[in-house]
Amino acid sequence: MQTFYFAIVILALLAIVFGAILGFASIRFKVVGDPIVDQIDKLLPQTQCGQCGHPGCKPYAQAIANGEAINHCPPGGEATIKALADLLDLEAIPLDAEHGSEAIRTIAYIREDECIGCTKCIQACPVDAILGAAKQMHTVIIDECTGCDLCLDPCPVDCIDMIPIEVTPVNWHWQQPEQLIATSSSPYSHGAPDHA
Amino acid sequence: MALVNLSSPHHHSLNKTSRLMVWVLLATLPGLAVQSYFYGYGTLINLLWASFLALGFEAIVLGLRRRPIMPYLTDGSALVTAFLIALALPPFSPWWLTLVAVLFSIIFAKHLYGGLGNNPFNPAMVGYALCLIAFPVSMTQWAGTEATLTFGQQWQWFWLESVTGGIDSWTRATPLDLMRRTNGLTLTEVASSNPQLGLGLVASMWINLAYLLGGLILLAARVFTWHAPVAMLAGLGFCAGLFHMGEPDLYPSASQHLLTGATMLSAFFIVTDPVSGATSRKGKLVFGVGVGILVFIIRSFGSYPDAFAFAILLMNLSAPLIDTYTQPKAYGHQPKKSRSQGEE
Amino acid sequence: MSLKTPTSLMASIRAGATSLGLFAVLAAAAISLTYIAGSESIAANKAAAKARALSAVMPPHFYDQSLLSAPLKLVDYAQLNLSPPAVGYAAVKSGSTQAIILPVIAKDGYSGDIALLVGIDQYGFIQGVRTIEHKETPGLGDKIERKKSTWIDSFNGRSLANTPLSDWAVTKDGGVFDGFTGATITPRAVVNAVHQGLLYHQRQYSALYTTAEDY
Amino acid sequence: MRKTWNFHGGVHPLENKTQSNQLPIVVMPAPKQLVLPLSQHMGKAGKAVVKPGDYVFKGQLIASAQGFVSANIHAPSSGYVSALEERTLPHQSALSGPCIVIDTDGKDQWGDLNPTIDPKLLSKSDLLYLIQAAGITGMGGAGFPGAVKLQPKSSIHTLIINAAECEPYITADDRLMREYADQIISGIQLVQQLLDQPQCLIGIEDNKPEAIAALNHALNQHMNIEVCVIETKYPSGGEKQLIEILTGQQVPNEGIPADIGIVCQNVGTVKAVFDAIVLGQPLITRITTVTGKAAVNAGNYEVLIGTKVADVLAFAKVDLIKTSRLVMGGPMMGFTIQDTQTPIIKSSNCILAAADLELATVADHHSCIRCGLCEVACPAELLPQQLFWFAKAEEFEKAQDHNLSDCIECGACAWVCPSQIPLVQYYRYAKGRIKALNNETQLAELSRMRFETREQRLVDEKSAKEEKRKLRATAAAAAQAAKRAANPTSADPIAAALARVNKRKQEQQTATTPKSPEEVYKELKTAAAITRTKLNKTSKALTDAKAQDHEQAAGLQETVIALTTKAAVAQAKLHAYETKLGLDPEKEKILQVSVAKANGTIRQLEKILATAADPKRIEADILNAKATHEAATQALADHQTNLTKKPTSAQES
Amino acid sequence: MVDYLLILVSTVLVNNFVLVQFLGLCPFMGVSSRLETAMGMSLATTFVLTLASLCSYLTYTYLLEPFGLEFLQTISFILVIAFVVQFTEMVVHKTSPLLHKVLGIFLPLITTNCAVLGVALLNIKKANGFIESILYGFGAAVGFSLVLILFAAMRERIAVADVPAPFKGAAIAMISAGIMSLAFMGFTSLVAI
Amino acid sequence: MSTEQTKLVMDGLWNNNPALVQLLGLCPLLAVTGSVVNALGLGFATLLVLVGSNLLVSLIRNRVADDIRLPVFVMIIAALVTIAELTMQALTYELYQILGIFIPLIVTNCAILGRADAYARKNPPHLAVLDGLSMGLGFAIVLVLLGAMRELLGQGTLFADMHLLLGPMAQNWTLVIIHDYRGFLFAVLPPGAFVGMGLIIAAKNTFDYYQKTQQLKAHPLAEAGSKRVRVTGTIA
Ligand SMILES: Cc1cc2nc3c(=O)[nH]c(=O)nc-3n(C[C@H](O)[C@H](O)[C@H](O)COP(=O)(O)O)c2cc1C
Ligand SMILES: Cc1cc2nc3c(=O)[nH]c(=O)nc-3n(C[C@H](O)[C@H](O)[C@H](O)COP(=O)(O)O)c2cc1C
Ligand SMILES: Cc1cc2nc3c(=O)[nH]c(=O)nc-3n(C[C@H](O)[C@H](O)[C@H](O)COP(=O)(O)O)c2cc1C
Ligand SMILES: Cc1cc2nc3c(=O)[nH]c(=O)nc-3n(C[C@H](O)[C@H](O)[C@H](O)CO)c2cc1C
Ligand code: SF4
Ligand code: SF4
Ligand code: SF4
Ligand code: SF4
Ligand code: FES
Repeated sequence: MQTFYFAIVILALLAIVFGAILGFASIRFKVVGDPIVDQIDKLLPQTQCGQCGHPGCKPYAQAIANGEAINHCPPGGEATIKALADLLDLEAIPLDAEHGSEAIRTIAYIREDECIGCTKCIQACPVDAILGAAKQMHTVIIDECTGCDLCLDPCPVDCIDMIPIEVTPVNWHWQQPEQLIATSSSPYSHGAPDHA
Repeated sequence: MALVNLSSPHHHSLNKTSRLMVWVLLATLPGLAVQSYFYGYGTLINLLWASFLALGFEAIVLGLRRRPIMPYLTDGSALVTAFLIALALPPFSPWWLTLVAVLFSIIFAKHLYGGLGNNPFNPAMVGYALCLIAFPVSMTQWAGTEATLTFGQQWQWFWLESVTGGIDSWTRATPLDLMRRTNGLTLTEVASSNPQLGLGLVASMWINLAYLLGGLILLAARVFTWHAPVAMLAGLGFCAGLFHMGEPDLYPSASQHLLTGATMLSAFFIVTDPVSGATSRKGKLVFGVGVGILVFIIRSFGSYPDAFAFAILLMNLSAPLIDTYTQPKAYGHQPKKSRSQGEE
Repeated sequence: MSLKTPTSLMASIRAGATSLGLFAVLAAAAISLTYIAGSESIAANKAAAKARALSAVMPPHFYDQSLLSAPLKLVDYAQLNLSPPAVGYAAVKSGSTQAIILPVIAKDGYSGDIALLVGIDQYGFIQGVRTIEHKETPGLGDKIERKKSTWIDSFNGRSLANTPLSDWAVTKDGGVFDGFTGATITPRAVVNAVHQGLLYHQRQYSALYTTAEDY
Repeated sequence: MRKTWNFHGGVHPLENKTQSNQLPIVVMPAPKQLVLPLSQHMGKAGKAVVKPGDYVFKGQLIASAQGFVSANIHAPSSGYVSALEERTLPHQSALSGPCIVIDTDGKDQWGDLNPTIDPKLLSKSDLLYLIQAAGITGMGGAGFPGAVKLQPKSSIHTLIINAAECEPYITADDRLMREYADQIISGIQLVQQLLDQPQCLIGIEDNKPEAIAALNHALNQHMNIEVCVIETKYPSGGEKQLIEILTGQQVPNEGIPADIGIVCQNVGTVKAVFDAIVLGQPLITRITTVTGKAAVNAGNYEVLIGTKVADVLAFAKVDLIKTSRLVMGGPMMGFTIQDTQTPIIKSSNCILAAADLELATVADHHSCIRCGLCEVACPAELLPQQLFWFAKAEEFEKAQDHNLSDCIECGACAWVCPSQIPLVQYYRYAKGRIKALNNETQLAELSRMRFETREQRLVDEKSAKEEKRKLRATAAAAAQAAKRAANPTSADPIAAALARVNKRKQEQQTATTPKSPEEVYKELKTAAAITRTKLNKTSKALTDAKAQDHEQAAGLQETVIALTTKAAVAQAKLHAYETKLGLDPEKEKILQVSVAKANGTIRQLEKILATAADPKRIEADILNAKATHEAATQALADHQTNLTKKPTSAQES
Repeated sequence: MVDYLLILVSTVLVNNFVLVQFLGLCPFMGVSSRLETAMGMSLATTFVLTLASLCSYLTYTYLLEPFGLEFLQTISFILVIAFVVQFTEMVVHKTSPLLHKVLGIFLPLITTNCAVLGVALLNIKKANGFIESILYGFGAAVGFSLVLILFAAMRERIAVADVPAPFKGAAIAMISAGIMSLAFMGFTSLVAI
Repeated sequence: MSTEQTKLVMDGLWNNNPALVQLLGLCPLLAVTGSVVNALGLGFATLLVLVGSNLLVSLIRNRVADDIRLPVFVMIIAALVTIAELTMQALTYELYQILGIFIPLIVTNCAILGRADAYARKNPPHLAVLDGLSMGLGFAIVLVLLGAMRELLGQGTLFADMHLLLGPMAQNWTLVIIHDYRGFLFAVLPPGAFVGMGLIIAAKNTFDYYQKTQQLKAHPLAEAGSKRVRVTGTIA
């Protein structure tokens, strides 16, 4: 029976000392704020489209920090998933189709003759990229539009189009050679407009 | 005719991967010839069997992976793997041993990683090392050189592991075993006391010289750069020389290390495997020296007679890290030291 | 967690200490109760296991009381590569020691030590040898286990007298004991160790048998 | 002989130069039409200073430099400007960009030329002005504006003239040196004068003995100029490599040659400097090699800038049937063009019309075996194999760590690669993606800030409203109390309110006047759009509901049917009215989008202006954008005037 | 001195904790997809492992043994380890944000790294003395770090390889670890400890 | 069974299997799977501890402060393991000796603490126990599978020495599958354990992939974008 008491005393002693020190440390070394959320937020595309099921990117960042899966952001697509996986040391997983699919980036254009100036799109735009006043024609500031298409639905006359970003010699770049190789039977099948 | 849209350069040298592989295959021939001269037809039979298996497995896996078969089969890499396995296995290994080795090297070590170019480990060495630990008995079966069999006998042995009218003593200490348990004698002393062993020593010397010749041919054909093999030989030679100087009775000399076992085969045909080695020239130096040192350590203190398979696998697994830290200084970049001075 | 995290320093210390302490007490109590409840049967198990091992190297006709009841403190145990406490066992029949069981450790195995038990009767004949602990390669060196092969029985009946010194080796080295194909290091080590056991038995003969009388 | 150094790597492809360097340069007559892209150089595109319909003389300024790093463009021949429009650019993307199109009149009439009699008397700023005015850009590679390069921030001790012409096939510089050695030397002297007399080294590969002889012949011993013959090895003509060969120094990785006191110019460029200063001629022609087995008359041609490739090819008798690959530039670095209407620009030194099988065929590439041959060949001392793996796996960060940005895209690695991997394309892809990603990150950061500002604003607004509501409530309560206190026996308030409403209604009715056609049109349009939208939304809801088997589906079904009719009616009404007015809504839409775009640009620029380093430039841009906006608005207005006119007429009829 | 060296060689190479003894595999598989994180984990583990083997040695020798409480070793060791880890994490978090950035997320993971408890238990089993215990812990940690870092560098390379789909990720990582372990077999009985 | 419970069971056994998917508890998994009997013994012990710890943690889930929850959980697990260890010593001593250090190491089997912290801490006891049961079972199944694989390949037998665990009635359960088997040492040695595990994971992946394609064939339309929310305002 002596062993019994010894055991209890010794283990309790250890535990009490450790508990006390941890209790002390938890106050003395308290750290506020959670930098990881900001780090995650930095990697999200900031399209603020809500496709992830959260009202904006920051809330999703918070959710990821709390353990939500990292594959819920269609605008970010594979690239963002990979960046997040790297940051959090998780495995990169394919995009969750339930949240949408990765599409090319678009920009909103308002067909201004059809715009009735209802200002609904202005209220909808999360980044204030639409200009205009009540009963006046509205325009989208193309460089500020994130392409979230949140302004589409509220428009009562459907006068907003999402148009892919224009390719210019400045932003054009080569693709990976894979396409060339995939069609190995005919190597010359790559885009070839006819000539005179 | 429609005009194509292609990226520059529009010109190309005539170099091809398959050309490199063919060179390697050809360069093994002197070694193969000498090895067969001393040990009989075993290696040759093994080589044919291994080549057959390697191509077969490669085709099967490519089929399973839904890849075009012919372009990959003809790149020659599977044959190189098969050759090296066959050359490294003991001449008296039975059919199933080769099968296991080739199976694991082609399927596990090569294609599970994506095939040629993707494998981090040297396929031939994975197959070899795996057999070494799985079948240590069969893998140490080197007969004495006097025990060469006729082709028929060898053929029979290969399939049935028994031989009519053959010899009684199969396993014989190889020079490498002797190097480890000489009880204080130098190799030459051992050789002079036992003429058969002496013959073994001579055989291994000639075999190594033949592989050296093959290696020099490859070097001349610019199949690889000198860095890795020279570094390996230097690393091994240096360690051996150092210990030999300290205790000549316990440790054989550098030249004995360099001319026994699979030293030259590994230096010129295996350490040089581009895929699984370090990639930059600096990295190849580190890689080679590492292999050399490990070979010496395992040969001298470890429990395996020849160490090159393990040494190479160990360095294979270090290669990515080596690559991370041996980037050459690019054009126009300051050397590290002066850069930090510049910051001050 | 519904529990509010305490905010003041003392409260936090107190909370930490008490809850951790509380759980410690409970845990310690549970463990030690189990320990106390089971300690007897554990001890019995241990003893039984040991007895089983001992009896494997000693035929029953050499003893009539439990082998465990006659432990021997061995002197000069370094010869057997043992470390303290080095204990052998006597097989006592009708009050007199008939045979001795020696623990021997072979240091030169393939990987790590090989622990053996060697049973030797008073005339120097080996009655049994068993490997009780080893790290030899499964499939190769592990044939020294009785479970895997009967090789270990080849010692039975050997003595220094009926087997000359040169025969205490594996066949490959010119002795009488088989080596396993491709793994001679292990049997070599075992043969040596058993031989050492016999030599020890011979050298310490008087000490072994007189001390045993005391029990 | 001067000591030379070696640079790391390099390759020795077949030279193939004799195809084109045997005959003297042939001057090609002016073609019917010239196409001059506004951006032929590195930096900002020029701005057209002519309008369609204008007559231009040869050598007349037609587009002026915009900002510091930019270049003037001159009319290469006389004729009428026929258009200012988008044409295919000589660019790998084969996209089009703004160009000035001149229909030549065949007179080739020079405008005013201002030759300098004694250039020695010119000051540095005069020289610079002349070079800038002549629109000289580098003729050896990137097409960097010459005037910019020639006003370095640090002092220059060495001027290097790049005469290496290391690319296979190309012989334009070779022929140029053989035939214009004196002009080249004079040009060099002018540049030396401009740069405070640095020593000059002409780097030339030893495969051009005639050119070396010609230069040496033209050299006067006392000049501070030296011809340095170097080993033939690709890419010794790369600026950085040539500098290392001739001086043993390396250009710092993020720097330019001027940082180590060196300026490097192509021989063609110095010849252009000579022409500009001594003859007063702007840069309007260049020597272009036409070669390849498909070219019957392979050789060097002096062509006007802006000549279409098709014309050049026809002049050199290129058999287009024989070739499937037209390369502008050399086989190692040139890019393919797919449209022979593409013009020659200032930096187009070669057109390679290769017969099939003359150049490397596109084989299936194998995977990289890390053989390291590429590393041995890389003049930038990179690890091309690592860059390849990273580019392929889209590990862009690591690619950058391995100095992807230092890759000069010379193609040496791809040339040697036994697996025949199109390495350079991988690098270009990676570089492009990195640029795009950086861009996106910046944009994302901006969006985030704007989003946060907006959220904050909403919160503020809400609290302000709340505040106001409270204030109003208290005020109202107080007023009520006061009112009640003041006038306890007021008339029935409800009756009063009713009366007010009635009155307003009456007023409205009386005020109703017939609506203008625009108003009617707009109303109809809105009605149609709203019904259409409603219909769309409901049918979408319906499909959703159906998919989920909701009971609502039935109800929705009815609504949809009803809406469909409604929408059809509204659309029909609208359409009827449109036909009545004779409108073209499509065109209007396009116009309006362009107005919106211009609007956006202006706003954006104004934003930049606030923080810009050089406000002047941006102000200019803004003016520009405003002009565009105005034009667009005008176009729209014109269109709409049509609209207002037409309805009136419609009403009349 | 030679003995100490042999302990190190033995724990790092011959009886490598991860590849031969099968301890600490979860972090080995879990935090090895990137080199940087692997380095962070290595540092953290080395620190904690050494400290934990020291603390558990003290606990055992001065608290448990004198009172015959050997049966409490598991629970008291794990208590010690959990405490050391948590405390270190808190202190580092507060005092050195930089270090926390490097080690932060790994520290809590270490509690469940069985290498730590394994070292403590093996120390007792092998009856290691004070210095030997520390060295043993340190050597184990270095061995862990070595293979973790090598493995991480290798996995980065495998990540860009054309691995057949079913083997992507964990499966090929396991097989690579197998080949690594095969390579480490080469060290067998280099030293007999 | 409610959906929550079905999900728990499916997760533990397959979808989120601690060994195959979470890659937890690998050390015992690889170390003691040389034969079926070892695997079964350890699997059983782990299962018991997992259920016990989940139950206890769930019972006290509202009574522990966050800062010290890990030490407390660890202590609970350690106590359970020690008790199991002592019990095993008392009941199946030989098996205990074979499993050796890996019995106390169940404490650090990440799967156990992982489940305690991730699930039991937040859920009522009956669910926590079910979770522990399915996770433990999932773990044990993989353990036995790997054990069988390695025993078969390595020695050509199955169920050798089962009597150590199940008593004398299992004396003769040993199945010699391949007679005169040469033995494939590789399977028994550490590298074989890793490779075997890799193969099992790959097999699972293949199966999952197959199932997914089947599912896609059956229901081709996985509603895309169905989880979207509106960030700003509502649609009028
Ligand atoms: C994986 C492996 C395990 C081995 N295990 C043992 C062993 O347990 N016992 C042993 O004596 N030799 C072992 N060996 C040693 C070799 O079989 C060695 O070559 C052999 O013992 C040499 O002796 P022999 O040829 O004289 O029999 C092992 C070798 C390998 C490759
Ligand atoms: C982005 C960029 C900026 C440059 N800025 C300068 C500059 O400020 N001053 C200068 O003299 N040269 C400048 N250069 C010119 C280079 O020094 C070099 O002469 C030019 O890129 C020609 O290169 P070449 O090798 O590719 O065709 C610049 C080049 C580039 C690509
Ligand atoms: C790989 C490579 C090869 C080049 N080869 C030549 C060459 O042979 N001749 C040449 O004048 N410029 C060559 N250039 C361009 C030069 O680097 C550099 O741009 C030019 O000499 C600068 O002179 P510029 O500004 O007068 O054109 C090459 C560039 C690169 C990247
Ligand atoms: C110089 C050279 C050495 C080679 N050495 C080996 C080798 O040691 N083992 C091997 O399996 N393949 C070798 N190969 C073939 C090929 O690289 C190998 O199969 C790849 O590792 C498979 O991806 C070699 C090829 C070359 C060109
Ligand atoms: S889906 Fe992506 S872009 Fe859209 S709100 Fe969520 S995180 Fe932001
Ligand atoms: S304009 Fe429309 S698409 Fe663009 S950001 Fe605003 S709401 Fe999104
Ligand atoms: S030359 Fe080609 S195959 Fe060789 S390392 Fe470079 S990229 Fe790889
Ligand atoms: S293209 Fe880039 S990587 Fe390749 S050789 Fe040239 S500089 Fe090096
Ligand atoms: S079980 Fe060993 S670390 Fe997880």
